[in-house]
Amino acid sequence: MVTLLYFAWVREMVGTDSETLTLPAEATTVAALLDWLATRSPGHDAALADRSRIRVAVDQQFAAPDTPLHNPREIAIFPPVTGG
Amino acid sequence: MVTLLYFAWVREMVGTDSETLTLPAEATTVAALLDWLATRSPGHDAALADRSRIRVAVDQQFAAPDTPLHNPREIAIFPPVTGG
Amino acid sequence: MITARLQTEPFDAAAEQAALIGARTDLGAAVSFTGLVRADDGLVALTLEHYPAMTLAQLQAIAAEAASRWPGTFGTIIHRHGRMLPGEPIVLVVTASPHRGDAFAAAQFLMDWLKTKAPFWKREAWADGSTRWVEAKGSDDAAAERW
Amino acid sequence: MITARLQTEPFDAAAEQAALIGARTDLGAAVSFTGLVRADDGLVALTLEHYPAMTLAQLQAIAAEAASRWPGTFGTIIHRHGRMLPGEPIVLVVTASPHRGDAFAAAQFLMDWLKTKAPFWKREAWADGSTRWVEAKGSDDAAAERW
Repeated sequence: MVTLLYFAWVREMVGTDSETLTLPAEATTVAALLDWLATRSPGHDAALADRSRIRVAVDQQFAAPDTPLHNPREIAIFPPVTGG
Repeated sequence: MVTLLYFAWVREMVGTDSETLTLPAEATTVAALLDWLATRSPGHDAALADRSRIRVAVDQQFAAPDTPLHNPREIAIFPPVTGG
Repeated sequence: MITARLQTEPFDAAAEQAALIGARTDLGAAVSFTGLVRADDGLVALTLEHYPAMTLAQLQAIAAEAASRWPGTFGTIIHRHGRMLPGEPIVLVVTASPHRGDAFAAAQFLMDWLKTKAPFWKREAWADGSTRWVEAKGSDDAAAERW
Repeated sequence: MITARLQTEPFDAAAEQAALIGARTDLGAAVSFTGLVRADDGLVALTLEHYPAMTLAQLQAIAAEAASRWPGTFGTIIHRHGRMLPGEPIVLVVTASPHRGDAFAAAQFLMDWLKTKAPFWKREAWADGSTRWVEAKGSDDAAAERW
């Protein structure tokens, strides 16, 4: 089981701030996970439509699209950060 | 008549913070003025010995060695500045 | 040593700088940066969302990176989250160092990295009742990558 | 608008920053630089001599140059002269701007130019009773020339 967290407009478009689920076998990388997630609902699909505006942290470390997923516990999906 | 002002260790080596005098005809530039001043006393000579450590302001504007002197009223001679 | 804090309430930049310097007399330069909520035409509030499990650790990692690049430089980072009004402070970076070059560089580095590597998101609320998520700026990426 | 002052007494950096910002809410970034007397091994005091007829005008000229390079940036320069003890502040530069890049750049420019173009000279007094005029640093010339 992995906990997915959504922040900012990704959270608003997906319609929830978190969900806990079992990853399918094909979710071997961050990019593959996003491909699969986009099929889960129209909200997920819309939120993830423009991958250039999506950032991901795996177990609280920023991850690139080709980062492999090895039994992650927490994956956060969000827009580019705008603090400071 | 021109007022010469000395600051920091130039002042200490010359032995006075100011003097008022008439420039000789040959003091046509800052460099020529310094050459002439160095002949006025052993203190002047010692203070002006290393020209790379001397800075000059003519009428309160920084001046280069080749800056011509046109009836200046006030010439200040001092080491490179160390404020801030 | 560069420390980081996360809080909702405003901060006192002068008190933070005084605490950072303490009784030390080997510091010749102190730099303080304060980021403020700008009242761009009709902005009524800014809300900063963040990623609680990650934010402080990420600020501390940025602080540790600065401390390793500028040894002998001390610093404090304070980042607020929650709702803020125009004119209020959002973020504080204070650095102190024997020399001014290091104090300035460390403060700019901390701000540049924080802007692109700390998980905060700003939502603007406007006078007409609308809200808008602030878009990340390419200039911030460029600023972070120069270090 | 960037203003300059010359004084013997210490300053209150926080009050100066607050006064600079005032009621403005279009400023997103404030940078404050404080130069401090470092207590290098056995230093007991620093005395800053200056050129009264020229100093303030020169600080104002440096301020005007910064204002023309960073329009929309506000600033305050305060430089002390006279005798100061270790840990005391010597110089303050505060800038405020809509964006952080301008606030940082203007503050660094002001300090770099002030270091090489304002007629101050520092004399150190040491615990053994000796005094020494501080030597100008080539690194300061290089810093001033990069702008």
